Amino acid sequence: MAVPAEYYLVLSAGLFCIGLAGILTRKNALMFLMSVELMLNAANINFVAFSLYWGNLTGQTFALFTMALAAAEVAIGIGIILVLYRNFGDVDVTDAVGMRW
Amino acid sequence: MTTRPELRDTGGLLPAVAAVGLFVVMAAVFLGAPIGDAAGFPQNAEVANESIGDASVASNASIQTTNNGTFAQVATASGNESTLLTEDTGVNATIVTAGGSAYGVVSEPVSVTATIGYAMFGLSSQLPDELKSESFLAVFEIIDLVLVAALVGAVTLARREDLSTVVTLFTSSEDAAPSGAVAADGGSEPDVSEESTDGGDA
Amino acid sequence: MALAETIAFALFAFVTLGAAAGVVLVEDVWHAALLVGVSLLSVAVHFVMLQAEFIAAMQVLVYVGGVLILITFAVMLTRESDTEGGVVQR
Amino acid sequence: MTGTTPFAFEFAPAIAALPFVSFLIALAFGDRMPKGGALGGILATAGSLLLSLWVFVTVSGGSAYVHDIHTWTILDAGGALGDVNLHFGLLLDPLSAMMLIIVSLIALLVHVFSLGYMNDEGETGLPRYYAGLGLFTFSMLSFVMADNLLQAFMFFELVGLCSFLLIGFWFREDAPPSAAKKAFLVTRFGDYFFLIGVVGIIATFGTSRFAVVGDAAAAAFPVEAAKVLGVTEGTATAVIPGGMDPQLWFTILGLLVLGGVVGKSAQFPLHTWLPDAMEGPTPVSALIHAATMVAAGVYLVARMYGFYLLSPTALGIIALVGGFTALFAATMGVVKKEIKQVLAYSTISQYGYMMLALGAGGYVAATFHLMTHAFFKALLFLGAGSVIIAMHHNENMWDMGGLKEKMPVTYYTFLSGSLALAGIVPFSGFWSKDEVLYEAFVHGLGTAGTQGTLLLVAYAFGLLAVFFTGFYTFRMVFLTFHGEPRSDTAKDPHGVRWNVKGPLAVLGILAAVVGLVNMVPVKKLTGANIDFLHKWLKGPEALKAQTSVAHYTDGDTSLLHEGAHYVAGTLAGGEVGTVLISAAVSLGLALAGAGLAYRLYNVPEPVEHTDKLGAAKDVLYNNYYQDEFQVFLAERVTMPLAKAADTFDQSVIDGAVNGVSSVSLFSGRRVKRVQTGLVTNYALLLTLGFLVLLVAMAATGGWF
Repeated sequence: MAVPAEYYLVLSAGLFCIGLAGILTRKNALMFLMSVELMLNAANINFVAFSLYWGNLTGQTFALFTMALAAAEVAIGIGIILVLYRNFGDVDVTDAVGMRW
Repeated sequence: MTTRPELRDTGGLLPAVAAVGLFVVMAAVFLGAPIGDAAGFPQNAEVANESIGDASVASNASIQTTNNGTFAQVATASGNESTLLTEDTGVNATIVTAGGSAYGVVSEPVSVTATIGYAMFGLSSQLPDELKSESFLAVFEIIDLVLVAALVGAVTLARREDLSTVVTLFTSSEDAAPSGAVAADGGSEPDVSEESTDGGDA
Repeated sequence: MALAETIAFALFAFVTLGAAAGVVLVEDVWHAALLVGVSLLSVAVHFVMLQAEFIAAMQVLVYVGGVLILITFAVMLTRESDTEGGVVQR
Repeated sequence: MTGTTPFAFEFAPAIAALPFVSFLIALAFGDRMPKGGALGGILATAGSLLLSLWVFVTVSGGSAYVHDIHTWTILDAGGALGDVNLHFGLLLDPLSAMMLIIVSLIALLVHVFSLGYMNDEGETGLPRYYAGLGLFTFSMLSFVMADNLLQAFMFFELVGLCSFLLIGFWFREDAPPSAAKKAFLVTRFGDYFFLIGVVGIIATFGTSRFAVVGDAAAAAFPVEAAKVLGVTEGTATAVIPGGMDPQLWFTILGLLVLGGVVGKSAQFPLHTWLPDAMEGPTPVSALIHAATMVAAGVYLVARMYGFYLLSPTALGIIALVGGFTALFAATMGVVKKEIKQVLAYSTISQYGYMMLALGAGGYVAATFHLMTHAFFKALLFLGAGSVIIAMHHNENMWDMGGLKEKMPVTYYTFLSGSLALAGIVPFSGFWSKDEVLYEAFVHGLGTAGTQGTLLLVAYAFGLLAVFFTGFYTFRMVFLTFHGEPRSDTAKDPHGVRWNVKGPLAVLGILAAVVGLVNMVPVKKLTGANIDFLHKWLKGPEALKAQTSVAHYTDGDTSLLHEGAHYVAGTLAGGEVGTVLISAAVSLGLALAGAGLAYRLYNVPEPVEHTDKLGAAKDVLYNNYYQDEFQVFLAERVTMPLAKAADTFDQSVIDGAVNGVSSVSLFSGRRVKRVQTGLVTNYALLLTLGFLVLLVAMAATGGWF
């Protein structure tokens, strides 16, 4: 691999922090969902980069699993968002501050 | 109809500072870490080797490819002597010496994708020696369950709560038809329900 | 060769991070969803460069083809009806 | 103790358990039983008496018994001190066997008498009464059998509780609850010191056993203390705080325990509760004064006498307090109008004698007096109870008179008790009181220095008290039974039945003859071996050095000499002459007192001569203003202290507590704002926390 692993790590950290910033600053539940996808991708980049770094396929396999989990998460997330929307008429997470409503 | 993307200008300073700070710290740590060169994936795996004589012949040997296969050809005083390495053509073959003998070695690429499949399905006997990986069958099953759970969860979340019938993919239409109960959203707002669609598979 | 790879990396890293930053920063959810797609595709390129072609394929299939579609659905489903498309969602 | 455990000792716990069962039965089913639970109590105490007699016989056969029934905890105190052993056990030796008989016998008689005093008088609340009696008997019997100081303390307290319950039996009237409260508080004041003493003894010796029998590994604290002081051979360690002189520390411990004794045995200055305790039913007074509560204090000193013998200072204080109390209470008894009040002060006075004997090294004398007093004082109280029944619960002696002919049984038994109380030969009180005074006298003569002087002063107090005792006793007798009836009820008294006369007869005979078990003067004169109690308490040779009792009986005077530095001296005429002089003086004084009473009060129409006393009368009537003094102490000294402590508590302690809580309230009010319910905020906190953690780990781990 011509590009050093550090670069990928930094790229991954950047992507992760951007996703984090999205979660921290946005109120729209959909933006949460997308930010979480970004963060998961950051993790995937790390997995794959280290897979190559160690010459071990475990990282790539894990990346696949991560994708599956991401798909599941999105499915559930969208279910929740729709319920949220149905109950509040909006997808603003700051509306749903109680444990139950 | 499209709109130009607009940048948000709201939001607190602290979250941004926290995120950027985290990035700075992580980047500092990563760049300072003693990470050397990558090992990389092995390109080839040996599949055959044939002895072609003692070590002294190695300098005179070469790999020849004909339509019949791949040969190791040794130039001797009495002429060329060919040894069949494999009947395939276009393979990666080299001459190596080891233990006082010269060998013609045929290697072929390792399939990363195939290995991933072996690892995921727990076929550890198929895993090549050159490309290490663990067996993930249990994880695979768990992820499978998680996916099913996600599907069920999504369906459960999407059903209308004010109707006793569960709206799922295979519910017969006469149960759900009267009030357009397939709408997954909208609640009590009639105008919202216009956009309703089947939330069951969301 | 190494230089070319590094340049390619830098280019796609810029695309990835730029698109991601766009996701966070743009006002409209719809634009954000599209930028997520850009970012995800760019990450797939990174996977290719990391000799993980299968993962890259899966990235495109699962993420861009599945997850992103779901997000798009959600964006459309939760769009407020009394406003025109693209109106600010906060 | 060698060989197998004598059979009787296996049943010893039942001695205490039987009254406890009767207590439970009376409490649970008393209102459904005939006689309000009295029969159960009578049966139980009769059973206890029989078992006690059995134990008595067994102990006479040369056995003693220490048995751990239950061990609560064994604390490893470390070092040579060994284990701190907190347990529940039995100690059966001559002293406790004798006391068991006294207590169970008197409890039995009191139960029987109560049939006449309570049931026949139609009292209500009888189950409560008999439950109280049962618990009282149980507590005292258990106290007597206790083999360690901690257990003794627990039952000591239980005895105090029972006295509270019984003195306040008629709780709907004004005086009894107040008297009960006073008795409880005053004795509790003494017990406070007792408790500290118990803790101190356990901390010092790692054990609070009174005696060791059989088990060589166990230690008894009097024995250990003697070893520490080098009075007896052997090595022992004791934890002395602050490098104090062991002698001084043991004295302090002994005096702390003595605090409980002074409270319970009504010694000066904590005697004030006892006269007020007359508000309780008369049989209860008999029980309290003769066998249970008040006797507990003296018994405790006798029980751990081996410890007190090591401290001349403590002994001197005991003797002086006892002698002073004997005189002090006797003078107050002279002027009282109520028959029970006279008896109450005589009780205080007589227990003063016992303390005097203990302080003067007369262990046997004190025990002897404890026994004879138990019988004649129970007799007197029951006789007084009989009179009170006859007088329709009028206790004023000036309303009585001439009861001799109307109630002969009561009269003659009461006379027997009075002669014993006054110390007229040959009734029991003479022998015991004479021995008490003799012990104080000879040791006062023989011991040099301050100690001897102290004993002689105490002896002088005791001797003077003999005169007053004779006077007030016969003043009481003459006013009650002689002369002309001075009221209508005295002319036609209420009759009493067998259940009153029976106990009186038993006790009357005992009061007359029980002194014969220990006729030391006769022995000294004739050489006849008739000092049975001495031999009995000393126990057989095999018990020596095993129980602490064997330590200090007169056959082994070494501890008395080595520990307390007491030496017996004589007057002219050697030992015999001293005995004769001592006996003659005390008998003469008693007769003088009785004779004066005869002169003044054995007339058909006695008049109050107290006016002749002038200002002293008021002082005596008001009990030397002791109550007022204590109230003054409580109101002027304790109250301001308590108020200051309260102020301190309210402002400083509570202030600190409230301050702490308000800090947490305040911070809680602030911190709770973190809990917004917004996921974003939580994520932000999570991020910041992770960032800090990462920076810290990177900084310390050298990642940068």
